[in-house]
Amino acid sequence: MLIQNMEAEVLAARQMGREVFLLKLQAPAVTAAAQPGQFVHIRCSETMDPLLRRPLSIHDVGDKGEIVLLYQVKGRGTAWLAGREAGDKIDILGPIGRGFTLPAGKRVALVAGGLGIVPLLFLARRALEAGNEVDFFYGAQDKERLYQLETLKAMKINLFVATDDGSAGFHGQVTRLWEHYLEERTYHRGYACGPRAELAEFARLAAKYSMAAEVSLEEKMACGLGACRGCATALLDARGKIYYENVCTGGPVFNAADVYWGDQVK
Amino acid sequence: MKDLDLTSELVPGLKLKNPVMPASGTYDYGDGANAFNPSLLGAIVTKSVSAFPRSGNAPPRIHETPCGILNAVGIPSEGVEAFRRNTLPGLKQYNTALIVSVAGETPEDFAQVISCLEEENGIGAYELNFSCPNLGDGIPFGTNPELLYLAVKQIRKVASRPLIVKLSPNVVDIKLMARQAQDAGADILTVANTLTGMAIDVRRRQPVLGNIFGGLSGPAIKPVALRMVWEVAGAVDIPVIGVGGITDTTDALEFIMAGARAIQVGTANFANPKVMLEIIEGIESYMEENGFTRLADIVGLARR
Amino acid sequence: MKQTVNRSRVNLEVQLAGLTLQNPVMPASGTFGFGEEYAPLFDLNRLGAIVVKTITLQPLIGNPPPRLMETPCGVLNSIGLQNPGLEVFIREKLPYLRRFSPPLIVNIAGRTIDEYAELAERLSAAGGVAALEVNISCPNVKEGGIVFGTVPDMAARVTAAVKSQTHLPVIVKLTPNVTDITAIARAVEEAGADALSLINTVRGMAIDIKTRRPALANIVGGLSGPAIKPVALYAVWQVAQAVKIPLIGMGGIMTSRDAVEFLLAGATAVAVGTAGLVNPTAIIEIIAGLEDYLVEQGLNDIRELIGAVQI
Amino acid sequence: MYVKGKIIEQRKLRSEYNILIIEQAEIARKARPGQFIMLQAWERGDIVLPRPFSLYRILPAKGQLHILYKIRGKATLEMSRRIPGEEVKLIGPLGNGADLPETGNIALLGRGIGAAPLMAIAETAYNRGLVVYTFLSARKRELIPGVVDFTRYSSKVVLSTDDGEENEGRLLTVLLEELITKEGIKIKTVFTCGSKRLAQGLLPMETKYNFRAYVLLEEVMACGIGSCKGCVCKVRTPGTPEGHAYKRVCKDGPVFPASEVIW
Repeated sequence: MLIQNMEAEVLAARQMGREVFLLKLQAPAVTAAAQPGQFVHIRCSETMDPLLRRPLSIHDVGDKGEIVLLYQVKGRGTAWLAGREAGDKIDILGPIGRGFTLPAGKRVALVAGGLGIVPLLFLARRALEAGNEVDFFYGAQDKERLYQLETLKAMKINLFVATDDGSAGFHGQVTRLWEHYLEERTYHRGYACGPRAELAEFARLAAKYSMAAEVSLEEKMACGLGACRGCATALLDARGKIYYENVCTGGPVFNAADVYWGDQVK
Repeated sequence: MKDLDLTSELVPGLKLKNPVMPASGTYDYGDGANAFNPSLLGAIVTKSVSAFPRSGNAPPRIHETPCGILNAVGIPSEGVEAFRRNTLPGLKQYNTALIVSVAGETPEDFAQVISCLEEENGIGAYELNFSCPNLGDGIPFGTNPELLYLAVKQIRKVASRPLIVKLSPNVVDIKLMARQAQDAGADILTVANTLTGMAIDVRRRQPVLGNIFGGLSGPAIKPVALRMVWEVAGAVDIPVIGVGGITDTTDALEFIMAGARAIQVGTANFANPKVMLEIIEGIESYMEENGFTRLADIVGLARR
Repeated sequence: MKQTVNRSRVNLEVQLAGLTLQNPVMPASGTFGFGEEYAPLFDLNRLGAIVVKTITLQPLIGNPPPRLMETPCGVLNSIGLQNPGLEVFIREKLPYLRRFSPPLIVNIAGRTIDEYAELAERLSAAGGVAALEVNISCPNVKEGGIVFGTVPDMAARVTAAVKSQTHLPVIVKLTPNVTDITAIARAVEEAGADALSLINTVRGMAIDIKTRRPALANIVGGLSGPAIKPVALYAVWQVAQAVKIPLIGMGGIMTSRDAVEFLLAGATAVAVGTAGLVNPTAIIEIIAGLEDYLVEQGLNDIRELIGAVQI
Repeated sequence: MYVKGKIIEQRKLRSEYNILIIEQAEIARKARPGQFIMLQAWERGDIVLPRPFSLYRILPAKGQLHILYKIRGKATLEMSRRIPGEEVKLIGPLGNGADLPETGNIALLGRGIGAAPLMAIAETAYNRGLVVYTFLSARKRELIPGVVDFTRYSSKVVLSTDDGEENEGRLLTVLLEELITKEGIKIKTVFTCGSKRLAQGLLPMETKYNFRAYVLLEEVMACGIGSCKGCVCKVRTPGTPEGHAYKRVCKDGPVFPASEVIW
């Protein structure tokens, strides 16, 4: 385990959408070890309020030790982060967690819903480097919420876009779009990140087409190191019984078939 | 906006125009220093009135802690006679419910204050402050279920108006305390008072407060107060007024959704004297944006 | 007059219930996993003691998520004592933990008094455990769903049962969710406890006004962090005057200054919990900060601080 | 209630002191020396309360308030980070303020940061044609703020430092006594701030030299407007059973007759 705790300098910070921001940090030690699907745990305050770190999936890495994060402002912590400027220092812990499993020289499907794009862009980059054929399905509410489209278009991937309101690409859920391709293409593996309902649908389709599939999950997190057991998510064991695994160290990437997709566990 | 009904009828005869009022001892009326017209509040809650004048604790009385404050003010009071003469007439002028907070060290003290106030008109209810942790080693009837029952029973006899019992959070089972108060004749419960806490100045190696320990209030204790409101609202049939660390509309809605029919704002008044007005407006906006027309429709929503 | 103190000669060592701690700072149970999670970030040998997560007889899967909620200057959690159970702990975790020199304190919880006794017996026989910390804040099943830690007599019975099955020092961890914590403290002292640790978390909750549901799946959780520090400090100060056995103070300690407050209030040692969730090396910084404080104050020995608050 | 003020300048003095200049015309117009404001110059969830600050200078013509403060905690540290152009929130003027005599001489005795409210008194008194004698002390020379400004408004400024560098560290009350006895200066009113010992030292001198001594008190405050009763001091109060009462520093003070305060 190569988790670094360091003060990373902000290289660039810019707003990408209404509440979405991009942050580029100088963190060579983190970048060198980072795998797609892993995250960094960021202190989002100089004070005791808010108290906890915020986990952000690694969006991309640069070749000079840069790490790129893309996030939505959801509360006080991320609002604080959005206020950082180039030159500021940020306390980060990472890279943390189990990333995606990557084959070499195969055809893979990446399915991103909304900000699910975050870890999948980094995954697409590494998947290409490993000589895979990448079908990238990217859905959002509307055209304005399709982030990083230019970056994706510049990559040697097969990009398919869907929007809920039909303002760009396929009119409908990205999983519906993907289903059309599943009818005709076979994938070695599928990967997804996005809203929970979409992931559940992704998992259902993967099972239906007997495909190995991985999903990246989110959960409120405290230590990020597996010690506090706060960020648990429900999984199913071999006998179909529920147990809880830490999202931070057991994930955030899980086999879609292991995840308990039932509504709320009681 | 016109069709919104923010009223909250706590008991017959005590209908608040909206659910927001100050916590006792945290808001000043009448000095012309008000940030807004107190008639806009759901109710006015006075500082605690005791039978005889009390000077309160030795300073320092206030200390700030992470997201909270410790206070050991010790309920200074002009005494019930001076209160009737000097303070009450001014408070009656406002066009909203008037709740008089009563403090004392024995049930007899409470009964005496209330007997004096019974002769007055214009008072909507009495709030019994059984739970101030700053009154030294008085009989702990705010934290002992049997004593609480007996005290409320005794005070009930002299009070013709609704009795609100303000419960102490420093107990094992607040549900039990709530049921005891209800069974003894309380009409409404305020949940909860401050937690007991302490701070030490490490340079001087002395307690920070003159009284050594004090009551912790503010956002820090909000989760604890909310849990107690949740528990009490599920344990009794009488209405609950929620209090503890409410600083904005979201906090107020949390308490209301947990089952509080009204809420009190305390510490936040110190940081923002307009906060109660902002919360009243905030609740209106929330109702409007979410399609609620009656406040009663939000009360206890998280329990359903 | 303050004297000038050489940093290298400052003594941080304290004695606690027969254990020698090289410094009075340890992690709080439940926030430090089984140590291995923090080992890559600092040398566990620098700690005053190692305290691991609560162990129960049988494995517990814990509570459903969400389990965490951030509150003003605090955290609510309802983990539900998730742990692999006694057997797996002894077989898989203990060998690793034995490699470190600070005393190992194992926190235990049972559903019945018999379970506490069995845990005590088997952990004492396992080797490598220096002391037991008895978590009496969880609700029992057999005795009718009350919390052992809130009834003096029940707390005493648990303590006595554990004592009867072990030669190890027994530390009882007290809950703050009571009217009079000194009554519980005295009861467990009389029942033979060698030390007390306090406080456990304060029960609280949060509601998500968007979903209009409790924010935690378990509805109620334990509040920790700087928000509760004043409550914890008051509990330590009260209990320090009520009992003779040493105390481990905890509750919202984020800095060495906070730790000093607890020592002054009467704690012999302190535990750091939530701070470690925010800053994994907080505990090491607190140890260093204690040294700085002593030098700054012209003191040679940390023991001069214990209970030294002037009233 | 809370109004917005604009920061005009953040001036770093020697040692731990800063001067914050805020533009807030209404408060500057109303304020009297000795009064104070409650200030919020930070957005931090963990700081619950605003902080009281005495007014170091009041410039109604410019609509400005000057605040001399010492960085001693997280709130004042945040305050020191504010820069010109930024907004702060403030309530004021609060408190009773200092009553200056119509004519004659006044003396000001301040220790450390206690000099802050005395400056406003010195300036106002000077502008009204009163003669001002100022006595300031601290541990060392650089901990005495505002000497140059005081010199402008005082007939005489006397310093004393504990390290003996200034006036052999002699007590300010002794130095005041020398002014009265050796130089034959008659003092009508004395204001003191920043040291309990100084205020107590003035008590026996009041009848001896026939002046009135007032003390400006500091206390941790929550509301600042008299509501919470947090910031009290014990004051002699005839007519009460104990003969004293707790008075609110924010509302009944911060200026009290020195002889009435019970330390």
